[in-house]
Amino acid sequence: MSFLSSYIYYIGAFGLIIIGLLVILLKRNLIKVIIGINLLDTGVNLFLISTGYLKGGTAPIFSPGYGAVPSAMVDPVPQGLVLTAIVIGASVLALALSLGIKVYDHYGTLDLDKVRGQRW
Amino acid sequence: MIIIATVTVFFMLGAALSVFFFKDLMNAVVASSLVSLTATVLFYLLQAPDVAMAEAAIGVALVTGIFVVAIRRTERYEK
Amino acid sequence: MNAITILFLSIICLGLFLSFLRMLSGPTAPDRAVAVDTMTTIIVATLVLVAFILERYIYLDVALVYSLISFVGLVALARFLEKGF
Amino acid sequence: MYYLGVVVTGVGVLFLCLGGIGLFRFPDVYNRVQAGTKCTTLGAFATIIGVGIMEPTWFWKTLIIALFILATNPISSHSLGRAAYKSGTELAEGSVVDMASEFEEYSEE
Amino acid sequence: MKELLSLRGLIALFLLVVIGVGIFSAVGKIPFGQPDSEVGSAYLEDGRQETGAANTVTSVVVGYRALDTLGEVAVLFIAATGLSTILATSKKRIDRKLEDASLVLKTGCRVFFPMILLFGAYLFIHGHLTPGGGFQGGAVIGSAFLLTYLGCSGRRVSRTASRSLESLSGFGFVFLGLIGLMVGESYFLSNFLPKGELYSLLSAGIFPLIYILIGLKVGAEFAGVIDSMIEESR
Repeated sequence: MSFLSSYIYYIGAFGLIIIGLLVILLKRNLIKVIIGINLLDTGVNLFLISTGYLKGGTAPIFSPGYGAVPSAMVDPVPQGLVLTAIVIGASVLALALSLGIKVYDHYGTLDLDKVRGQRW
Repeated sequence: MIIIATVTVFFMLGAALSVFFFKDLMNAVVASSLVSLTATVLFYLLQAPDVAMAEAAIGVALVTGIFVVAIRRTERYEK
Repeated sequence: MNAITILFLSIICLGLFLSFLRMLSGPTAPDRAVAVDTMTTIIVATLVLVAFILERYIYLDVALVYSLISFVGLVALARFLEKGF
Repeated sequence: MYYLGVVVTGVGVLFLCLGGIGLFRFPDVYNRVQAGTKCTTLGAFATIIGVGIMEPTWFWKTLIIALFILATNPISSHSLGRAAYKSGTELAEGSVVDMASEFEEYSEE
Repeated sequence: MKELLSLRGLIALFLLVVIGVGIFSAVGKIPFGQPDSEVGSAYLEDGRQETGAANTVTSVVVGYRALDTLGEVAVLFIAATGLSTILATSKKRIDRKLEDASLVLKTGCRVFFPMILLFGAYLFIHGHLTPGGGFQGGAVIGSAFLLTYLGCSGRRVSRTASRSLESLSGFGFVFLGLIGLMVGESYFLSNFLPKGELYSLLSAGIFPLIYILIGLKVGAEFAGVIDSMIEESR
């Protein structure tokens, strides 16, 4: 139980990263590859947040009725990093999907084996 | 707290694995929406409400909508 | 975090688990979408309950965003399935 | 006041679990829409209001969350049911009546 | 399952095992639950006195690391511009019969569109007091416009309005920074307005202004992205 309570978030983050890489490496459909990139993105964000967690800590927000001391708060720097990374990830995903739409217009298929030179 | 974190990680990994096996891309999009949903709960349990809010607004509504628009423009079934 | 809240969270986990099984095994795409819709509603209730356990008033904002926004993605899926937009 | 809140929250949690069971057991999409949205809407409403009763200073914000759930959940469930019918999902084996086919809007094909 | 058993699948699995062992041995030894970051604890200790914001994440994003945020907003702008440039050359147009939205969805769209906009504005105005801020508020506003495209078919976002709003907000961000360079403590984006009282709405100097500008910019970006993806690719 103590192992589980220490490492369950790391297990989730690494599992998500590995599954995302699996989808990116093995699937041939372009849109499914982009879904794999989305999964990988979420896994990396989850890992970054879980490195900043303090056991028994609370969110780094002071509020009037709640007397929290700064030494009992989680690290705010990874949260500020991930906050912008999520928004950037969404817009880059939209850019990738527009490239996929143009590939479909040009070749008539989404299968990366049939698009020349795009797959190993 | 550890009960609900364990169950949520289990759901998240199950939904992510099911993305690999679905042939219909709509089902894959629904599963990736579920991954975002559970990631929100994990961010919330890790005491990061700002990040949970961003993931909730973007992962569930906007990314799903953008994927659906792209699938409508191309083709729905793999193979 | 007393016995009553542990009981409540266990019951909620049972409901979540059954809807997750429906998400994995639903024969058509609308089945899976309905399962995700149900899980969304259950998770909003869970977020409010967890905010009560952690005793932070400001955490309720996340549940507010969730309850107001989460139907947009499902409406997008539904409009695609009926060949709408 | 605290015990009243516990009772209301308990009823809500029970309905959430019942929604999950119904979603798992019912035979086709239309029945699952009933179980998955009506039941969990009541469950989430009661749970959130119960938390507001347990902690009286939170009451107004929890009331707003509950009202949003009450207003947005029918829209998504209606859209999903309509999409399932329009995309040609079949009814279960023992269904006796299909009243939607009598309306012009749904029977055009 | 078929992909896993081919030669390509075996090579991919081998690569995956190598990558997994590498990642795990590199970062798996970070202890969970004990962050050892002096920067974070320094921000938490001094952040309230130095910036006047109750939300420390806000003071990290738009205070201590505001130049970083400016770069990320620029990345957003480049992504949105590239998307509309790529999709604007599309010639093929498919005309198909479209189903109309049902009455429930139309009414829901009309009722909820202003409420979601208002809620997004609440999120980025109160960003320095409660969780939330410009990025979250912008995403909420973007999903409100997505709902418009789904429900009320026929309404569109004006292209010039979204472009000019976006450009004006980006210009305002840089302009605030330049004013801080001239007036305040002579560095870019310095906090030159008075700090105010800690938990009140008018506090934290220029943070609410920057968050309002970021919120408008992100909302206009996402509305433009959705408009390009739906209308140009129809």
